[in-house]
Amino acid sequence: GCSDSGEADSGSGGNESVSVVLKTLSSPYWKYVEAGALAAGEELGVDVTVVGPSAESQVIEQVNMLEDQVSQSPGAIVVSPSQPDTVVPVLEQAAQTDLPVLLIDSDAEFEGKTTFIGTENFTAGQEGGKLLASMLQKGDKVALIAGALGNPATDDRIKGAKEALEEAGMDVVAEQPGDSDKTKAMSVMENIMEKDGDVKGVFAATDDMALGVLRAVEAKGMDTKVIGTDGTEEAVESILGGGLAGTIAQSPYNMGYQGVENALKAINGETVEERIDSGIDIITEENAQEQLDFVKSISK
Amino acid sequence: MSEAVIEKEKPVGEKKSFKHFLGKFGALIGLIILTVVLTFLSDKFLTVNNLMNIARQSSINALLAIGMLLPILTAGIDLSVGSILAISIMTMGIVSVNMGMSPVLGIIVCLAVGAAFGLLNGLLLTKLRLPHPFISTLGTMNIARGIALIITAAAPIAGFPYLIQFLGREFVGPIPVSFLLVIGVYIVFHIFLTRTQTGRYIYAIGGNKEAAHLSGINVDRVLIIVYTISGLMAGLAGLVMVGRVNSAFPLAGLSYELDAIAAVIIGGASFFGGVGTVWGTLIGAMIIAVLRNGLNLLNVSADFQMAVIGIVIIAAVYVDVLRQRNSKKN
Amino acid sequence: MSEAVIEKEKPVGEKKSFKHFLGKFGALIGLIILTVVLTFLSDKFLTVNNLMNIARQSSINALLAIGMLLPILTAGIDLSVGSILAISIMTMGIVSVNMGMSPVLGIIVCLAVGAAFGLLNGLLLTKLRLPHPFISTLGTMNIARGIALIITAAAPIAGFPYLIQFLGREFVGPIPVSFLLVIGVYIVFHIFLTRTQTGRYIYAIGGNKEAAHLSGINVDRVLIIVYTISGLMAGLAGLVMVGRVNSAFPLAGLSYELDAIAAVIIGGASFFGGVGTVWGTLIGAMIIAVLRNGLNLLNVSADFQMAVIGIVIIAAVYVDVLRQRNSKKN
Amino acid sequence: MAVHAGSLLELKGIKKSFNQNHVLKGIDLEVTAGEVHVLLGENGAGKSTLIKIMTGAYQKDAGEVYWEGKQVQVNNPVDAMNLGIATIYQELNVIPELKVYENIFLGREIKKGGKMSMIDHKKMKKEAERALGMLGQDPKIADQILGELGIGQQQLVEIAKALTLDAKLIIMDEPTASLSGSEVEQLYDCVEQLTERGIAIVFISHRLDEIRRMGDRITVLRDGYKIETLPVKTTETDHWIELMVGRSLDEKYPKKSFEPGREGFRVENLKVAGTEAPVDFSIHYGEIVGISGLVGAGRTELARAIFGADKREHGNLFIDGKQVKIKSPKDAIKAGMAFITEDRKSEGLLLDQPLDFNIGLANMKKFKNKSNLVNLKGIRDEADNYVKELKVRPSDIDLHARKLSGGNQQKVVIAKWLCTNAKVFIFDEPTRGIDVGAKVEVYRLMNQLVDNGAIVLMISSDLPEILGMCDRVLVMSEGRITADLPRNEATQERIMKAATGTADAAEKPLIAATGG
Ligand SMILES: Nc1ncnc2c1ncn2[C@@H]1O[C@H](COP(=O)(O)OP(=O)(O)OP(=O)(O)O)[C@@H](O)[C@H]1O
Ligand SMILES: Nc1ncnc2c1ncn2[C@@H]1O[C@H](COP(=O)(O)OP(=O)(O)OP(=O)(O)O)[C@@H](O)[C@H]1O
Ligand SMILES: [Mg+2]
Ligand SMILES: [Mg+2]
Repeated sequence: GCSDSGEADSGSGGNESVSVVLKTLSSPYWKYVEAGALAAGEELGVDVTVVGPSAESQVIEQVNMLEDQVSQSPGAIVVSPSQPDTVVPVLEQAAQTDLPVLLIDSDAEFEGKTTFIGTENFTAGQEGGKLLASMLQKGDKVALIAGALGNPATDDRIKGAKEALEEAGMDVVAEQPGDSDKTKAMSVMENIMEKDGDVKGVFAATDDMALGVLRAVEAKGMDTKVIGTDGTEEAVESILGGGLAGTIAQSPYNMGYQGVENALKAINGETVEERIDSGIDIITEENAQEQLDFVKSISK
Repeated sequence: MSEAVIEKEKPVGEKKSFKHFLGKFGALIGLIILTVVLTFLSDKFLTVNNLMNIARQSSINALLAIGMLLPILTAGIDLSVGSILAISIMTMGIVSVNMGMSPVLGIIVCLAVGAAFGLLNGLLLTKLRLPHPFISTLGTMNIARGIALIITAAAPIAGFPYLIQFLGREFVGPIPVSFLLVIGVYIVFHIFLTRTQTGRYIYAIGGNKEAAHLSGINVDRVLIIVYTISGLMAGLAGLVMVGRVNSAFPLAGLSYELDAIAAVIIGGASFFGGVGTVWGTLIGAMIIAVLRNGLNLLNVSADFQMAVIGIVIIAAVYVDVLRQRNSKKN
Repeated sequence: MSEAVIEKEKPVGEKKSFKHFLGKFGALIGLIILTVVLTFLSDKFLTVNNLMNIARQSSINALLAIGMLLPILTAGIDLSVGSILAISIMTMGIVSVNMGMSPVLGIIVCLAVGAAFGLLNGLLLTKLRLPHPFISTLGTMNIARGIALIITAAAPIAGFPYLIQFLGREFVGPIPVSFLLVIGVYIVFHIFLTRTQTGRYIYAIGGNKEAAHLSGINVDRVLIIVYTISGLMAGLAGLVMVGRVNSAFPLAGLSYELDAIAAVIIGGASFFGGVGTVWGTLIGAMIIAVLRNGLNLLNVSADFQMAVIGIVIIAAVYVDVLRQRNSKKN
Repeated sequence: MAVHAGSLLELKGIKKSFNQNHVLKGIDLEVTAGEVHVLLGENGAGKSTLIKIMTGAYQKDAGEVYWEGKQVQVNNPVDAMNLGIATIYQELNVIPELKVYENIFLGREIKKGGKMSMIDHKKMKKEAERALGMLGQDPKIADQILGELGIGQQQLVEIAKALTLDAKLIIMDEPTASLSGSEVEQLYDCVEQLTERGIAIVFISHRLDEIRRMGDRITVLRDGYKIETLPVKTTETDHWIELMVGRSLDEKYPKKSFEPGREGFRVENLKVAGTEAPVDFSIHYGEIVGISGLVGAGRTELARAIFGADKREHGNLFIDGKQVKIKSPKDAIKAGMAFITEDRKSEGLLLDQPLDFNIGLANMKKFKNKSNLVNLKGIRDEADNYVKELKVRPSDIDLHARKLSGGNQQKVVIAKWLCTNAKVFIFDEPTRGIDVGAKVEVYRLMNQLVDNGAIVLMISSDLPEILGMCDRVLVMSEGRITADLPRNEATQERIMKAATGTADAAEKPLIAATGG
């Protein structure tokens, strides 16, 4: 039944459809990806459907969504897997019907993929670590605030940051989970400061947690440098206001946009690069205003 | 007078037995309504392909739910099923991927670990005399997840041998093996719960623990069996999950207990114990799967999905309440 | 003979009253043990500063838990508190940040939305006659979270006026206002539950719903009040949270219900209703906060944290079980 | 029922205490095969505790147990069952969610083959039907969900359960408390058959006429001691009472007659949902009206409908000639009604709350002080008074209701309703399980209520009590009132005839159905 309708769709030409399956749609970061994908759809005249489960931890739910999208036979699939390996079986099935598959944000080891668009989370963490180290002296104490353990994206960021920080000779005194929750991150930071009152810098795996950490730091009247990841509006505003020291933005909007753009290319038989770097923006006080304007423009 | 009228409207035989059937599995009405509505809303819904999707997608929750039915029948609960699922599949991954041992051994380990943690739940509850399984299973929920993270350093494991993937991946004709497994398991549970002594004791304990004890039932033993089976089912659900996605990750099954409990309760079981059926649970699991699938097909956004799922859960149970009220009036 | 011996070993007066106190708040022993252990393990633990940290960190859960105590006392449950917290603070954000209206209005809206969703829980349970609040509150949990995401397009709201932040942020001397609020709320709840008619009815309904009904208690009315208060407390907890982190985000409070329920149960309340105290609940909330804090101080890695939390939950309750068993023997 | 020689069960020096409460202080008891051995004692004397030690439900603190001459340890109910002891406990011990036949075979299901094989539902149902038939019950109820039966029928199921056990000793702890005349007769027959086969019965009852008819020997317990074991035949009932309460009792039914006054309470055209005909009756000041009938006659249903606990199809209630609107128990209490429910455990008590809470529950308004808070001290004082007045033992209002003996629990329920200062009292089996001394207290209390201008309606399955205390007797059968007998016309025969529904009564439902 469904392969017929798929042919009918592609036969009609012009009005192509692309299904985008994200990790979730319940956070600003993924809303930016969605915004990019929808913008591309509008500009290029493609029918774009963006779906995602209610939380990143809903892994199998994401697989189900992917399955349900595949069975609707879109022109191409753009997916950002929460647990990369989990989507492979469904994608393999999809590839049998020559459905182009594009991965964004998080890569998966899947032979038949058209391309991967994004930056490694590990790299983002490394950049964050380097940025933090550049603001501190050798031997300064630093802390790492992780997401929920077992979330590959935040785990990789922490690994990257830790490597960069240790390379730069920083003293990592704490590595604690904040469960990607602002309030929990704040509590964790309070407790860390109790143990090590002279923590000079913190890297948090998400901006939300960074903002919670900042709040704890400010309450103690310390000038600990806090670096986040994601580049959300709230974080950028905080940077402008002298709060966060910086954040690492992985260009979510670009990922979404380029994902749909290249999906269309694949549908039309054009060649697509195997690996597209969507770029990392290191945001500090200097370029924060720029980023803020951009973020504001896309979240409307 | 009015009674006479009612009498006339009630032909015996077929109609009555259908009513009897509905009486037993009230949630079925909810499932039927849901199916009809979705069929109207999406032409993709009532296709063989999609129904098989639903069958496959429901299987993990269906297995957890049938395991969960047992604790709930005894007026208990098992919060740890999602975590037990995770530790089962991670140990299986270590054995048959990381250590490269035989897949059969992996499967055995997976089920055994599940059952072992279930046994732990049962022992904590009965030997430590903890006041309610909420405590013991909340504890195990954290312990099992913690261990799953520790032993794998939070890394996922992929590339399982075919035999392990078989259950979650293969088809017999158009029908997913995982769904056939579910049907088989449910039949076994039906026989277990209705026809064996231990099965009946599970109901008895839920109905009146004290009376069960005084009737010579070894309540502790039955409870230990109950939680062990629930753990075993979590291991089995994990096996299916691994087959489906060809990978194991330590956050697998996070918050799955809620869906499993919801399936059992939507299926007509009572938190106060002693009431609930295998087929009701299956219908409960199907309602949840159909709903999720339907909303995906309709491209309802995640936030709206949440709200709609909330409403449907309430509505599904309310339909059953209405039915019961009506049947009492007659 | 042996009786006489026992009598001699029991001096009356002080010791007895302490025993009585322990008898009432058994979890206190668990808290004391935990405190002693942590004091030995970390010299940072027993400092004024750190205790104030714990006081502040426990406040959100303490407020949710005291709200949760009421449904549990009636043999019910409220799964929706985390979601209600989220929708309350998001609407407050919309009113007093996005729309720039007065902070007082914002606070009123926050509490009113919380209470309104609680009321919805109560009405669903009693008017639709849903068999168990697990269903109604599971439904509301999804609905409220869904709406919170929809109305804000999943975006957080920051920059709240000082008045709104006051509760969660300020100090009186070294003591956080949020903790003073908790103490105040707990005293009010203590009076409410022990000294008012409705409060006593809550225990009666949990003890025996049928007997309560036949004793002239309007069970539905009391249940509606119970769930409304639980919702109101979720709103208040949200207010504290916003003050703490100066922002509201739609995923706030995710899975907080588990911690709240755990606090209530660790504090000695029974899922079967009718049993549980305000101060026990406070101790339960403190145990959880102390544990989390201690693990942070010791820089225990995340995976071990999970496992340890699981073990401590079980141990804390087991200590209470042992105590009860001993006191029965005497 | 001859006393056969050879002791079956022998207890020596049994002691048991709960916390500081020494309940049994060294009890000796000997039960021989084929005898009906009655345990007699006031509420809280320790009868149920003693039998729970025999059955392994409780552990004794000291003493020895001999079974057929050999010393044995009974550690749990299974041990007792293996010895051949079957027990009907005082408080119903059934699984409401399971079917009747499953309850009857609970713990020893019939299987199709070996140990691991399936349950043979068919065979169990058949056997259960047979056992129910022996008790004169409709065998069809074997397939019903137990919880749907009335409490009396549930009690019969428990008896059937004990009968189907191949036991040498059957312990019955107040099996007749919620049974009415004809069921008790059936029980007599059963017991006779059993004892003829050499089976021993340990029997507890507070109904002395029953003991007279059935018992062979009586052991009287008081204050934790065994007072005496004496034969039934050759001793006087008054002597038993004296041994039991430590003093003699003047009259068992202290009936006082009052000047009948005007009509105080009227039920008009009341139709309970599911029944066939409406019910009318009225009660005048100065009279106690009883409702008699067989188990399941619908007396409780009627009372619940009056009290607003169940929906009624239609019907009007009048107090002092003024119509009162009653839609819920709350309305009923407001209108001045009290309803002492029949099942104290499920409808009467908060088992895990102290006595003062239980007693103050139905009238908490009374204890509110100016600041609208509940005056806990006030409740305590009042509860304390009732506990003393009704001689609840132990008289500790901080005790949880669960810890009281059955009879004392019943007194607490009565206290709760006295505390409401109601005008119309409906007693449903008020003396179920309470001892002769306490019964007299309850009767005196009824007299006092009537004297103080209250209306008293008493539902009872205890015929002597109905005959002894009521000025007028309504008899119910199948939901309808089939007789209204003034005191001088109320005889056992006439009541039984109306209760069992004679030929013309059986036709009435049809007429009522078509005519309605
Ligand atoms: N589980 C328990 N915990 C504490 N005290 C108990 C418990 N069970 C019984 N008791 C006490 O033991 C005493 C004897 O109770 P028991 O039930 O044996 O009396 P009984 O003779 O059967 O009275 P009744 O005629 O009222 O049934 C009572 O004072 C009661 O309060
Ligand atoms: N919850 C119920 N569901 C179905 N049937 C019931 C229920 N309760 C009572 N009945 C039935 O209603 C009929 C009347 O019961 P009711 O309790 O009023 O009788 P009764 O005269 O008070 O007798 P007793 O209390 O001694 O059993 C009985 O046949 C009983 O089986
Ligand atoms: Mg007794
Ligand atoms: Mg009755």
